[in-house]
Amino acid sequence: MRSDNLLRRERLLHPLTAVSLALVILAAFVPIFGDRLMMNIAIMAMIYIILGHSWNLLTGLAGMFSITHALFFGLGVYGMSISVAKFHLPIIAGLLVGLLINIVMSAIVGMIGSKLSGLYFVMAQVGLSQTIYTLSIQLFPLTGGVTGLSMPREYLMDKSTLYWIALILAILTTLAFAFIRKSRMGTMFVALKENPDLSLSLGSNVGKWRIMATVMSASMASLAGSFYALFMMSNNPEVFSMVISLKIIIVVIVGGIGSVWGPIVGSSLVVMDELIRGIMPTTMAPFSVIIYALVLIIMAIRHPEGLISIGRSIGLKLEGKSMKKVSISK
Amino acid sequence: MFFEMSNVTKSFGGLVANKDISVEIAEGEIVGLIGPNGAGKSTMFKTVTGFHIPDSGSISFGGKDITKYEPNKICQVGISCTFQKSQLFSALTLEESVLVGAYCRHKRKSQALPLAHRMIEFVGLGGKEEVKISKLNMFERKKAELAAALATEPKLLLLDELFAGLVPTEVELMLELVKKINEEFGTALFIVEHVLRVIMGICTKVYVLEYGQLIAVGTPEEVTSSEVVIKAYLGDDDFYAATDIKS
Amino acid sequence: KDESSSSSSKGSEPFKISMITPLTGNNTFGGNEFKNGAELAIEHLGGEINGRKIEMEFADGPDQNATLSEFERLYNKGSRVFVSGYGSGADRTFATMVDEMQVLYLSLAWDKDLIQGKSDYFYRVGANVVDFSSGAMDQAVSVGEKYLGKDAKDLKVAVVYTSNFEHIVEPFKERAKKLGVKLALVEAYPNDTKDFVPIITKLKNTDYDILVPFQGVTDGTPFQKKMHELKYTPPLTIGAGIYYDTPVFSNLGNDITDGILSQSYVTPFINEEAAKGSKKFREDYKKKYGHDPLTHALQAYGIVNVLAKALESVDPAKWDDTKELAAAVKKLDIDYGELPWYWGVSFDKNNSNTKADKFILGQWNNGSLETVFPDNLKTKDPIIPWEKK
Amino acid sequence: MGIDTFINIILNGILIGGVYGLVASAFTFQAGALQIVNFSYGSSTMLAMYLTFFLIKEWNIPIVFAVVILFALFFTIGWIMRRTILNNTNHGTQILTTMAVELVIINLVIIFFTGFPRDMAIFEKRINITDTISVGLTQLICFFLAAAVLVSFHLFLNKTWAGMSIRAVVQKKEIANIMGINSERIMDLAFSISYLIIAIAGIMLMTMFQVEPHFGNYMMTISFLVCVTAGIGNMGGSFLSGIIIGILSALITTLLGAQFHDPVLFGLFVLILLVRPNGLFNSSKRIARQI
Amino acid sequence: MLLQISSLNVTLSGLKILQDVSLHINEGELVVVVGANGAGKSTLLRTITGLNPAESGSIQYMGKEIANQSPTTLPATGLCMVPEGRQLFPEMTAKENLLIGAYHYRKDSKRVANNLKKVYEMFPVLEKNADRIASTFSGGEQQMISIGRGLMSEPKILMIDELSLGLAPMVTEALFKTIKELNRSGISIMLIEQNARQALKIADRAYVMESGRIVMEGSGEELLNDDHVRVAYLGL
Ligand SMILES: Nc1ncnc2c1ncn2[C@@H]1O[C@H](COP(=O)(O)OP(=O)(O)OP(=O)(O)O)[C@@H](O)[C@H]1O
Ligand SMILES: Nc1ncnc2c1ncn2[C@@H]1O[C@H](COP(=O)(O)OP(=O)(O)OP(=O)(O)O)[C@@H](O)[C@H]1O
Ligand SMILES: [Mg+2]
Ligand SMILES: [Mg+2]
Repeated sequence: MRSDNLLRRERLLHPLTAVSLALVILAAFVPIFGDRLMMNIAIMAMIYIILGHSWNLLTGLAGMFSITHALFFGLGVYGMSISVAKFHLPIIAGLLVGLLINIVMSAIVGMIGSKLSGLYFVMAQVGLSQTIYTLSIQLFPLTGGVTGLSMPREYLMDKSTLYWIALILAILTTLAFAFIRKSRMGTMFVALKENPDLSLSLGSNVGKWRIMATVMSASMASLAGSFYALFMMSNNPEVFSMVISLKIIIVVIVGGIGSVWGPIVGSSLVVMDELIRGIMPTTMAPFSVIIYALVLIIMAIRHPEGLISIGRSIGLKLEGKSMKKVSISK
Repeated sequence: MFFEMSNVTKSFGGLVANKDISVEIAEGEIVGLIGPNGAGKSTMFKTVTGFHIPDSGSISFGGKDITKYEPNKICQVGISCTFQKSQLFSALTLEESVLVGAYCRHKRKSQALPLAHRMIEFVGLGGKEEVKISKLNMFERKKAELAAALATEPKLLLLDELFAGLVPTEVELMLELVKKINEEFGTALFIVEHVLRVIMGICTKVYVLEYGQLIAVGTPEEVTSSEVVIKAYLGDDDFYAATDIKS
Repeated sequence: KDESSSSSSKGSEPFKISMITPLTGNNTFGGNEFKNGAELAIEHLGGEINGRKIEMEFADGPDQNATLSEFERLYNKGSRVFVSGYGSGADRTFATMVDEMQVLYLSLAWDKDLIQGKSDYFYRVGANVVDFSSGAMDQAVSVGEKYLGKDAKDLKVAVVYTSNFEHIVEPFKERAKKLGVKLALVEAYPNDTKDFVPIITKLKNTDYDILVPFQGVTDGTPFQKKMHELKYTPPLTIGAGIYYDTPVFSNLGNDITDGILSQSYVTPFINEEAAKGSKKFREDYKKKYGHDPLTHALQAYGIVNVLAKALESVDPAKWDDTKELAAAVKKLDIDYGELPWYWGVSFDKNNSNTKADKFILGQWNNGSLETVFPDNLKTKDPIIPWEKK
Repeated sequence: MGIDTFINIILNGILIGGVYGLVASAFTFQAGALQIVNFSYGSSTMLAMYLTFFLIKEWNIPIVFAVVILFALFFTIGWIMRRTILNNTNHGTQILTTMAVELVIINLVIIFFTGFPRDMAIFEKRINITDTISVGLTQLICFFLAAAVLVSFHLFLNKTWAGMSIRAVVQKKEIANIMGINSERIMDLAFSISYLIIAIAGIMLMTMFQVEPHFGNYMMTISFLVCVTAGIGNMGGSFLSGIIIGILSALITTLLGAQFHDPVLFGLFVLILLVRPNGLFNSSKRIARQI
Repeated sequence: MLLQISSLNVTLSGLKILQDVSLHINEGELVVVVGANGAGKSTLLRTITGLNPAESGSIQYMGKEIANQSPTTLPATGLCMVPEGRQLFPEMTAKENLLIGAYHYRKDSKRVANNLKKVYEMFPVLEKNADRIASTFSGGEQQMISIGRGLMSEPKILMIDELSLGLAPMVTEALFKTIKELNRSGISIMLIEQNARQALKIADRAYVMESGRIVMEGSGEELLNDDHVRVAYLGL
């Protein structure tokens, strides 16, 4: 009976999740092929899915509140665009450079995160990210300052190619997240989030796992960033901005924190944002933001556990559990 | 010596919680630690498990000096513990919680999982693997804590008031379990307990702590009949001495 | 297929010019000026050219990806002609993709390296940053020579700027090096600096002839106010445009602003004869929107007028053929002063406007900005040093 | 550089630090004492500044009335916010809702007041101490106001029954309830009071700075910096750390150059935090391991 | 009758925790409730104080229905609970923790000081460390603070959940004596205790609770001699 149980659980991992996931995403976007705007929105949604998983890994699983997550994303963007636009390296090199910078950066953040907690950690991140943001502007010869750099025109990809790449990346990161969640790493992450002291006493090297979580998460975000550079064909200090960081957080929290489905469900917000902006007349632009904000508030009050809690309450049994509470104070 | 604390002192600000403590535990031995509230028992455990760094003195285990080890390192060399204030991963399932402990010895899930299941079975929670820890009642939680600690395959297990809050029948069940741990795995036990039934029932040696200092050591019988201990800890009422201990 | 279905009604439908500019988010202020300027341009054109109605279509682009997404939306809705909005961070993106999409794009972005090689559809109509900021250095040198009696080698210039403007200041510094001008102080401060006392103190302790601040509205005001409070007046200030030539600056009051020089990109406050329609623009703008126009508004007004010139030269029925329209833009040859923003239009092989290179030096005098240089645009002679007055 | 100059810079640093302290005081109170992470804090302050400007400058309402109106308004805003979107302890929800409120405030300001920067065009009076050394009057007032606000918050929290009950509610709501504390009422009240402080800060700031819809970002960063470096919830410490930040940033700008301001300042604080993980002024003893 | 509970049912997250529970406490009585872990004892207390909703049934305190009433009104009427697991305010000092107990008569500073003195007399450790943060106290000391806090509220009826949890034998002894004394001084007491033997010894009456139901009721003496109780709760 025991072994039977074991089998069942191991199987839960990939094939089922993978196939259903791919189907859901495909089904959701089948009608949009050929429509540039829809593909554009879908690509942005995919990017936020990737970023959402990345944030979810660090905050939802490992409990380290990442407030300036755009830092990792931005480094990915800069890694790609500087390598390609400035040094004429191939795309794959740009990807690796982005990853490398991110690994270094995230190791630093992780190290800080293993020493600090709560708002203190948040503060340290704000400091780091502010510094990087400033540098991205000041190192004008390298980064192109506020106006950024242009990727050479020959790297321009077709919208649908971009769409497929984004889709594949989103599926891959979703699988990666699902896999990590079930693996040793995931268990250790959640354990250290739930009770770091107990984890320590059970032999888990909490400091190491924190760094590990940050590095894994940053690598995912880096991927999204490098892709974004190809999508936008340029870089821009905007990518480090709080707006993006907050949007990532909103996407996951609205979706459902700690769950594989959270970012996927939450990315519907990106779509909603686009739709509201599209429907409202331009003269009402500020109103559309207000509407968006009000929807968020109602969401947060009505479904504090995220949208997937609605799914659950109407009987959908989604894999994964939402972890009700994010705590950023000690 | 298997486990040895020599002249350990730990103070908080002006308060000396442990003063010049020396303790020895042999392999497979069951040792008790009693003393009034605030005597410094939990402090001593936290020092051993690396949550406090002693001001002076040293701790050695299996011939290694572990005084300055981090808690996780201490767990890896084979000392595990349960805490006085129940510590749990409330969002995890029972299985995952115990897995955390099991991962201390095994890096692969395929190896850790059977170990975790064995321990869950061992403490008698078989069938509840998928239950969230927060849904367990107190007795079950205590067993879950024990299972997680056991999954790290300790050679020395520290139990801080594991029996507190259990009714006598449950105390007996838990006692059986603890005995079984010692017998089956050969784990040495170091037990802090106010429930004297436990101390009398299984310990071969008891240390008594008062105001941070060791005031007595000996067999349970010796200790409980000692004047000093009665005065400091048991009280002169014959209540405990009479019924509990004999049973 | 989109085109074939609508081809029957071509020529009769209103022609849409699209602009994506921040109407929410951080740059709302400049974005709205842009919108107003373009709107007014259409109004002044009477809403039609050669009998076909023209309309502006605006979209909100608070950030890079929203701008891109709005672009795609408008494209979907049939927009094929775009003028860039304020600070459009997405112009680099468009520069790479409009050729493939056959969208005519008139940009005001001023990054020097914006255009990557030859393009048929992407045009930079405004100035580029290198011209602008080395221009500012040149102005400083000529003021130095003419009024301070110092030639470039003896001139000492102090620069303060937010690090946001690094890309503008860089060519300025290079130019200084080339001309042998000594930079006595170069101070870049973070964007959200609110405490200027240390920087002003530094200025006080520096020996220099001309202060060139590169400042925006958020830091320029506190900076000038603080200087005033500390009773410190630099020997001579030449603001490098951006904010020093806006009406907001004059709100600080005459005792602060009077005497300060400012280089402008384009400005409506010039000799009316020199640039046709600049006065009308200025006055109507104020009437319509309640405040004096900022440079931003004039830029948007100008670029729509440039497009209008191209439209005039093409049969309205063929406007929807962007290829033809693009060719007409390319052929444009407009002299300085023919448009309200004074600049002319003539594109080089990379579609960069070669006639957007004349910059204007103004001086604040009793709360209004008088153009003092170049001579053909000037409304007043400069008073240097101001005390001479 | 002369000694006068140096003294001037330090003095200015201290006073502007006081302003930082005032800006951060209500945030510290909210985050530390009430355990509410308010991401709309900056924009609320910005709103207070705009309202000050419009009440006094545009609508010409006498200052006393304007202040009363502002106070009433902000007290109500605080009350409503606490009642509707902040009556939970889940930080995730709090972050989400307050960020949304920030969006609402900013865009309402744009709709009603346009994005145009506003400035009271009041010039700071300088008080000359010697010929070469002087301090700004508003800055001085802010300095003392900040000290007063923070000290009274501190005393309020630690020496009054109300303060004690707030702390009790924040730490264990249920138990506070069975001890007879009406936790909702007291939290509402405390939060609304913190909004009064925001109104005060808004008025003071408006006399010194120009405001535009995104001015709040800066407030937020400063508040964060001050609150965290002092140790969350440490009121007295906030004032000191505001001053330290003021002095440090003046020194960095003067001695190293403004372009190093952000990297050095933030780098320094990351380092400080690593050495003192609970803030500059929180003794680590307070934060004992709960195990 | 001071407290009268009749046919109380409680359901939490879909689980029936209490079923048809009826019990009462007379003025000046010391009533003990024993039961295994998970029997529902704590839930009973939490329901009385209004922390858990009652599904059906009634709870009458001094003739007034208090089921589902807001907990905040209770201390002033003299109903006080010492919760399970100490539940101190971890970052407040020992003294502040005690003072919170006096919240409902905080204006009467003499009364507060007086009661504080009494508690300090009972637990001298607390006076010595009055200004230390509660979370740094040892387990037993925390229990003392918790009980002290309850006493500070001058209860007419004091409900204590797991009185002796983690207390050293001598302290437990002393505490039982104190409880008895308090009871003699006129406070009615409802005690939940794992140490059934001692509790029953001092009890006027006692209830036995099993899986959410009251299964037995009688005087302390009776239950001490009951076979079922002896086996299940006394470990004999
Ligand atoms: N972090 C700390 N800071 C200050 N004092 C502390 C700290 N931890 C423990 N103490 C004090 O040290 C003494 C010993 O505490 P400890 O928890 O070891 O007692 P204990 O013997 O386990 O008591 P109990 O049986 O009540 O659990 C107590 O007086 C306690 O208040
Ligand atoms: N909020 C809740 N939701 C669901 N079940 C609950 C809840 N609270 C308690 N329970 C369950 O109700 C049962 C009774 O719990 P209670 O704490 O009242 O028992 P108890 O008799 O006090 O036991 P103990 O000796 O462990 O304190 C337990 O099985 C517990 O798991
Ligand atoms: Mg203890
Ligand atoms: Mg209980």
